[in-house]
Amino acid sequence: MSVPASAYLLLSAALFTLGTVGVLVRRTALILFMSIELMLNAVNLAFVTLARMHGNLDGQLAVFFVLVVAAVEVVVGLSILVHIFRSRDTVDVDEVDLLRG
Amino acid sequence: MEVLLFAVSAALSLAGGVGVVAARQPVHSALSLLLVLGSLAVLYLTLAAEFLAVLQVIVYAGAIVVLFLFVIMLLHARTPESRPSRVGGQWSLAVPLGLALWAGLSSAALQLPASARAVGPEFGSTEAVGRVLFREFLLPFEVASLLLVVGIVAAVVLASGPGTLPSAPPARGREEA
Amino acid sequence: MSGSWVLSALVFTPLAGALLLALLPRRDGLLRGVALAATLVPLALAAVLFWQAPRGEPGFWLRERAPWVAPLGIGYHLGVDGISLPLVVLAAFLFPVALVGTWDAVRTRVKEYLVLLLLLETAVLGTFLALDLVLFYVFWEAVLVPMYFLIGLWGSERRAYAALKFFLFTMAGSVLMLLAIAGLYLLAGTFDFLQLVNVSLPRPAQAWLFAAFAVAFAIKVPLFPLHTWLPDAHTEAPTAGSVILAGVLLKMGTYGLVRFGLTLFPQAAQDAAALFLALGVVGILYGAAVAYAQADVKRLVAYSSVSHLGLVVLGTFAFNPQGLSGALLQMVNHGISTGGLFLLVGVLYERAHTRQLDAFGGVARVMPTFAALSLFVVFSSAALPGTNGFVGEFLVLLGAFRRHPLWAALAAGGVVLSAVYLLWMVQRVYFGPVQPEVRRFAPLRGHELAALGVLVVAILWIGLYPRPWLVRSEAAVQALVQRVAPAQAVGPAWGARP
Amino acid sequence: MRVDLNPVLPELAVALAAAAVLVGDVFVRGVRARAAWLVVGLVGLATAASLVGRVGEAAFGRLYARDGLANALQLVGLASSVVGLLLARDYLVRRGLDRGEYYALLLLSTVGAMLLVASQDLLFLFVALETLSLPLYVLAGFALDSQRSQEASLKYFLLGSFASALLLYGVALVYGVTSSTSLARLAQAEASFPLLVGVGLVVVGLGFKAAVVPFHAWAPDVYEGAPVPAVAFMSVLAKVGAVGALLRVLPVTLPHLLATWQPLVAAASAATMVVGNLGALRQTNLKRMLAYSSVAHAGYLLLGVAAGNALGVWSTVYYLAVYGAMNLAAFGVLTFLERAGSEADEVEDLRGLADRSPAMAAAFALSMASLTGLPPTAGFLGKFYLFTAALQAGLVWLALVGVATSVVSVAYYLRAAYAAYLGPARAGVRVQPAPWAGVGVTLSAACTLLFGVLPGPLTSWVQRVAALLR
Amino acid sequence: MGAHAIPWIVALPLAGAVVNGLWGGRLGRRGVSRVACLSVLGAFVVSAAAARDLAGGRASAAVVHLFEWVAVADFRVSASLQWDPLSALLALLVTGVGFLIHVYSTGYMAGDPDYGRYFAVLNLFVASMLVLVLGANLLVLFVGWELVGLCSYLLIGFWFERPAAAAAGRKAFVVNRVGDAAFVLGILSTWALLGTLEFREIARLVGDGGGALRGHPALVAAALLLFAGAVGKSAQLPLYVWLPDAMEGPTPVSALIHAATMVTAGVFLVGRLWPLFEAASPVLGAVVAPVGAATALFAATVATVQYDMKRVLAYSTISQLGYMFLALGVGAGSAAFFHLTTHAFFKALLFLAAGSVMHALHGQIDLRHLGGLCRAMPVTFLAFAVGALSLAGLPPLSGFWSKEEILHAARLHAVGLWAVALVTSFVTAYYITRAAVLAFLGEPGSFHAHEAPPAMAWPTVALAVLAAFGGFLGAGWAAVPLVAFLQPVFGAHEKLAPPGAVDVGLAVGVAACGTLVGWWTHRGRREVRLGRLRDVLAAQWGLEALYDLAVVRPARALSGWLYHRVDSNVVDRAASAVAEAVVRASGTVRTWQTGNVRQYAAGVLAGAVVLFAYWVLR
Repeated sequence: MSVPASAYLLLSAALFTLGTVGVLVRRTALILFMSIELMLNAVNLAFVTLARMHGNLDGQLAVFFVLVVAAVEVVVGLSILVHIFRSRDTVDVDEVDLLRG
Repeated sequence: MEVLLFAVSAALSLAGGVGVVAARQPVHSALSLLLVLGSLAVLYLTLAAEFLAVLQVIVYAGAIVVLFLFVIMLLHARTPESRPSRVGGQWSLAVPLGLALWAGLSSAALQLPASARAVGPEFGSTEAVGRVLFREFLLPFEVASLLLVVGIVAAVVLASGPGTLPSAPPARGREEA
Repeated sequence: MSGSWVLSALVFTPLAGALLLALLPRRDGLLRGVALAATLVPLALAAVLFWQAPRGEPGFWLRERAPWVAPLGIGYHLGVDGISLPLVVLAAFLFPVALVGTWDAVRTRVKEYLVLLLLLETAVLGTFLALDLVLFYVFWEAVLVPMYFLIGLWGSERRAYAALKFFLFTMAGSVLMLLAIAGLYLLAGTFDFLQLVNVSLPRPAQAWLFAAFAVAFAIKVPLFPLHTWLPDAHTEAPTAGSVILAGVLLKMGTYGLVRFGLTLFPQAAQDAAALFLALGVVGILYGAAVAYAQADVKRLVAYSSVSHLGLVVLGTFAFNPQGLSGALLQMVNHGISTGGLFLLVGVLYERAHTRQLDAFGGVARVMPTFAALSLFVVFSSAALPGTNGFVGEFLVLLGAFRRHPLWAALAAGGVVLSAVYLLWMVQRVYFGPVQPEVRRFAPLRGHELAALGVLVVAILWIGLYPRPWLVRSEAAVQALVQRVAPAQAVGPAWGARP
Repeated sequence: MRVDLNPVLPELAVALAAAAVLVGDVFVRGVRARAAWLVVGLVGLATAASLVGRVGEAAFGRLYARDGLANALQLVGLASSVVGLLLARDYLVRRGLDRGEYYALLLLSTVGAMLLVASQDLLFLFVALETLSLPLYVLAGFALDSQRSQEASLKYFLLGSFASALLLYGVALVYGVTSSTSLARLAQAEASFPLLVGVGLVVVGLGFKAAVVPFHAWAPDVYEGAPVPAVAFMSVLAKVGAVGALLRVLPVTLPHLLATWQPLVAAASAATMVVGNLGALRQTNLKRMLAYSSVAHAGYLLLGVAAGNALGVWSTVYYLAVYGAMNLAAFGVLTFLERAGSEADEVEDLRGLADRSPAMAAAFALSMASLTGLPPTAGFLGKFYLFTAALQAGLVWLALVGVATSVVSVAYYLRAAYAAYLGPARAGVRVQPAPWAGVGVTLSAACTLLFGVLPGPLTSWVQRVAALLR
Repeated sequence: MGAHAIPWIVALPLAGAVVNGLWGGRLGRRGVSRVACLSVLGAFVVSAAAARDLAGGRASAAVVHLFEWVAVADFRVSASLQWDPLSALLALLVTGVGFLIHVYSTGYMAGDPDYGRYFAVLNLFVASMLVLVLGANLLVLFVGWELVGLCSYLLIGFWFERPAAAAAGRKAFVVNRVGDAAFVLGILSTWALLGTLEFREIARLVGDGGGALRGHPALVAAALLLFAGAVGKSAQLPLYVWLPDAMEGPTPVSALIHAATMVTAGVFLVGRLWPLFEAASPVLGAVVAPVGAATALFAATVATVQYDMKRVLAYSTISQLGYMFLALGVGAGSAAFFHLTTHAFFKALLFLAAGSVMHALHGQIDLRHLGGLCRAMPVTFLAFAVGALSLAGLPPLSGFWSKEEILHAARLHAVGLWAVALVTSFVTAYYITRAAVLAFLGEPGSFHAHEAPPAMAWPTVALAVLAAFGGFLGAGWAAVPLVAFLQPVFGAHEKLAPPGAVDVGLAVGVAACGTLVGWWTHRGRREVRLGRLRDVLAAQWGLEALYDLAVVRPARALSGWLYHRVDSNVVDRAASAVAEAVVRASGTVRTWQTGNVRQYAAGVLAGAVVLFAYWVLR
């Protein structure tokens, strides 16, 4: 491993942060989703790196489960989104604020 | 070689990440996400995670991003953010928070015990991962299947749409699983 | 004394009555009858207790004990001694009186009303008898909900505000007490009063715990400046609610101060005595002064409570047998006289549907019997000798005087003031030319006469022959004084006696 | 490869019930027939409950431990699911939402919660958490024709996923430090910045589910928008799962790092109590008020977590049980009210309830009293235990915040209870017959009273949980 | 008659009160008056029998213990009655005069609808007064003390529909309460010092000048406080204000309560605690005597300008009570009680006569509208004349003897006060003559008067006889029984040398001058021009206004201020402010809940960042 693990981890941190910033600044629900996927992928990178670092496979298993969860999340999320789009004709999350106060 | 590979992949993934967040069109975001996923798959390879690299390409790039694109098409891929937002100041929130988060995560990462162990060629192979999976992580594996069921049911429920009678047969959404 | 079920029966008969009422059909007369029966049982039992109470016994002469929340040692522990006995009798007495006195004053949702009243009685009796701190707190707080609804549902115009204010004030104090109970448990390892009595706590701990308890009690009493819930609650409550609120509920505060404040934290109580004496005196004068400014009869009576309860606190913190006995007797007296005053206002309100002093005048001409009974109650409240008020007030003053003549001197000022506002009320309401509306007042009805008559009998009994009350608590009072202030248990204050 | 399935038999029973519902739903038509799903669900839950008692304490590999804490919390979760099912049926039928999927999702979510409280591994914890959450997202949006329900679902989902990602990064960091995701390894870890950040992020994720400030913002919106029975269920089950997991991660696993996390948890607890109660104070929408109330109760529950002592742990469990009973009773009463085919969920809609349905009004008043923490209801004793625990841990200020906010809560809880006893009813508001929900409300109200009047047995039972802590 | 009979003295009128109170309506007028009069007469008979035994030495002073009343720890007081010369004298007076006035009332009140109530309270008053004078300890005395106050309140306000009457009753009670508060404190001081409230014990402890306790500050304080109580009840300066207003009550009530008996309770109290006051050395001389003298003069001057005949008598009463206190202050206890007795006769007589006038003239009592009544009401006129001259102190009427006694004692002990008393004597003679002249002499006014009915006339005549000859009961030098009878109470040492001719001459001369001046200046129903002085006197030297300005108004203002400003705007406001702050905070919290998902996410992230920050900064 000639590239230090910390480099991978910094990359992971950066991607994760990008994802969170995306969640905070974008209004299109789809892009919000994708930002969350980005965050999950950043976590995956960290897991893989750490698995390599520690020399055990727990980390890689974690990635496996994250993948599954991510897949299901996308299914559920997109279903919700499509459903909402059908009744409101928008995917702008800022316009989804009937409930507040 | 490895450094170069890392550098290129890292750069691409960062670029993709920025793309996801910054693209005006959801389609571009999706494509940028694809770029990130691909680059990460490469990085997984450099980290001795062959199985995951493959999985990454198949599941993520192959299924999830496609799903995203599919939905984007379905929703006519409009660009809603051209209208002014009802909520201002998100950027001024996001930047300091993001910086703080990044600083925190990075410094945490840098303080991890950095002892790279030598690993055998087996490490990260499908067999090795499978062995651990079925030996130690069997229960979560089973639970993951429940999760998939949840996903299916969710799609079924939500796809039936407003006004649909409950007795109407679920017609769509099966394919997503 | 045999029969360990007596206390439980005393406490829970009203509850059983409430449950029975809930099942009965909505026939008001039937419901009222059953409710009255359910309040007469505790009265009978209380009378038996009073009858059988041993003289000269300082401790709890009748107790009941069963595990309740065993893991924490929280017990179902009831007991009666010379200090709680008068209050139990008072509570058991006032509930039927209030019920009879306002027999059909409430005509809507009679069932709910009676159920709440009975629940209230169980909670109140439990409060006076509980010997486990958690149990005590349970009863203490259980008083709030029925009272809240009694005010909130059957009260007058600003009932929702008043009910909530009552609740919030009381609760604000009692949660502190709850924490103190927990703290006490952590320090002493028990919730049991009888065990706690034997635990001596370090001074700072005592101070904090006492402060928490005292705030809870002071709000309930209520002690100046924590009293502002009281005028609103009393004024807005339905008559029976006011009677119970003033007659019994306020005593929970003073009882708590005596039972827990003084007994468990003697040192802290000593340290804080000056403050409480001062607040008591301020309350006496302030309550009286403000009462005089009232245009609403009920509010006037409410402020008079502030004044009278100040006297009770004064006697309590005099830390001598006379002061404490006087305070205890004064609790009973105030229950009878102020309960009676609220009943009077209720009788008037039934007829006039207003409580403004201006609206009355000449009632004594139209309702002579009522006026005569009223005067008894009024002068009992003004502590005229021959009535119960005097005996209590005099003992309190005596106790205060022994503590320091200044306290008594200031408190005696309250004696003057109570006559000022009470007679002002009498003058405006009963005397003067007969107002046109007053002329149409119906004469006193049988149940009103009965309730007031019973109160007058009680007023005269205690006023002329208070001995049965005093002897039953004397030993307990002396033991308590011994505990709080051993130096002051005996001997005159000025020491010049030849 | 021999796998001993015994420890997970209860979960299996529930999952099988869910599967049975799903499969059966394909074949069964007709509203009346679908009552069968209720029965199947109840049977599954009951079986699971009896199995929990039967299995005793056992482990499934390194990931999963069926210990006292798990058993207690699972039973609480199962009980609330039972009531959750009972409350749903009549409502769903009335609203035309009666589908097998509801029951299946509810049961699957229950499985998730059961696993969550028993998981001994952060990775497994994550999976279980998702199993708990994902069905809830769908349940929140189950009233398909309601825009509010949709919005609730979307918000819940987006924020939930976001919080999951944060939690996951925390897991990664912990893994980075201990080279394992196992809690057993974590229990031996020394304090270090990455570890603390990792644990912190895990706590953020769990805190989100439990609606702890500042991760609570979803709760009012979601509760208001989601269908009442779903809210009733999720408000309890999510809390049981998340707080249970918090107990397991913090006081049970990391007692040696108490000094590092206690101040933060205490602060969060205080903030949660304050924000929750203040937020509820002036709500006119009953569901929203109860949502803030559930936020506030997350704060009270966290009080026990923050205390970190044995008393704190078991009183948290106790309070979870109590919270389940009283909250289900409160929401349960709401399932009866209807206006023009949809929910009547304003505080004022309660008016006249006492005249139309004295029993429901009494149950509602009882649950409000209990939520306030008034004796002799269960809520009182629960809070008392928690405050005592906080005092024992030296967190006097926190206990003071707790009692102060309890006083504030009086104002809104009583206002609601008061409304139920004021007549006359609002025009258009009707009290619908709902026998199943009636059973559910009665059960929860009875528990609310029972745990307050005779708290001994439940107390001794949850006290055994404390055996985990040295 | 033994001590066992003593309780009956109280019980009979009390029973009368109860019977009339409960069944007054059913008994009818005749029944009511029978019960009322006979019960008092019975008490008189019992008292007389017991007093005869006491005076004849057949029985000794005794204390009748009834039951233990208030007893806590070392404070033990029983309900007990004391029978000794002092209480016997007062009991006779109360029941005797009381009986006469009861009889008178049956005539005076004959037309009143509340006949039963009147006699119930009047009987209650007699009973209470008897408790006061018979009480064997301070606490029992205080019971009577307050109960007579109550009866006074009820009877002043008897015609309660008249606002003035209702207000006067309240005023009387409240002003008395001021004194009573001091009285209570005095009781407390006494107990704190001596450990007992029993009169006999007190006498034993501080008797013979007090011994070691003589002049003890606490003793002085106790005496002063008790005296303050007496000042209230006996309407002395500065607490006299209630008595003139008390004339709103029916006239027989004024005669009995506000002239003959109740108002003398203060004098009785000092007499009862004579050893204590003697031991509290400077109090008698330095406080009691000056207060008495000042009040005597003050009230007499005010009486000179009153037009309401009853008010003239009221101020006169205040003034005469001042004499009694002066006597007590100079150590002449038996003189004080002698004057108390004669005053009871002649002042009751005056009131009854005035009542007869009112009765005849349907309530008219204003001297400006009276005149020439002597022809229409000769009996009443004669009675009034006897009373007036007795009050003026002309021999051989009773007032002369007792007043002379007091003047003599004053001259011996305090010459300055003696001078004041002498001046007062002149003014007294002047104002009562003025009243008599204006009412009875001169041209009749435009009214039709008639003589009083027998029920009123006979008691008046009886009192006239007593007022005329009562003086022979006991001037100190006359060797008649009163001083000897009271000797156990006041001791032998006060036995005075008989007054010299100069004393007598001066006293008689001054009184005669006063009478003549009074007659001369008012003959023909004229009024003296006094100019500004009249206003000053009518305004009671400005005292009433001063009280109004310094006490009543400030008190009322303070009360209003406390309620409206302090209670509502500070105390309650403070609580509301907390509530409002909470509500405002609640609003703030709600604004955080914008409904926007991205902001919620920012919140979550912020939480996480705070977490980091905490661990970095820790």
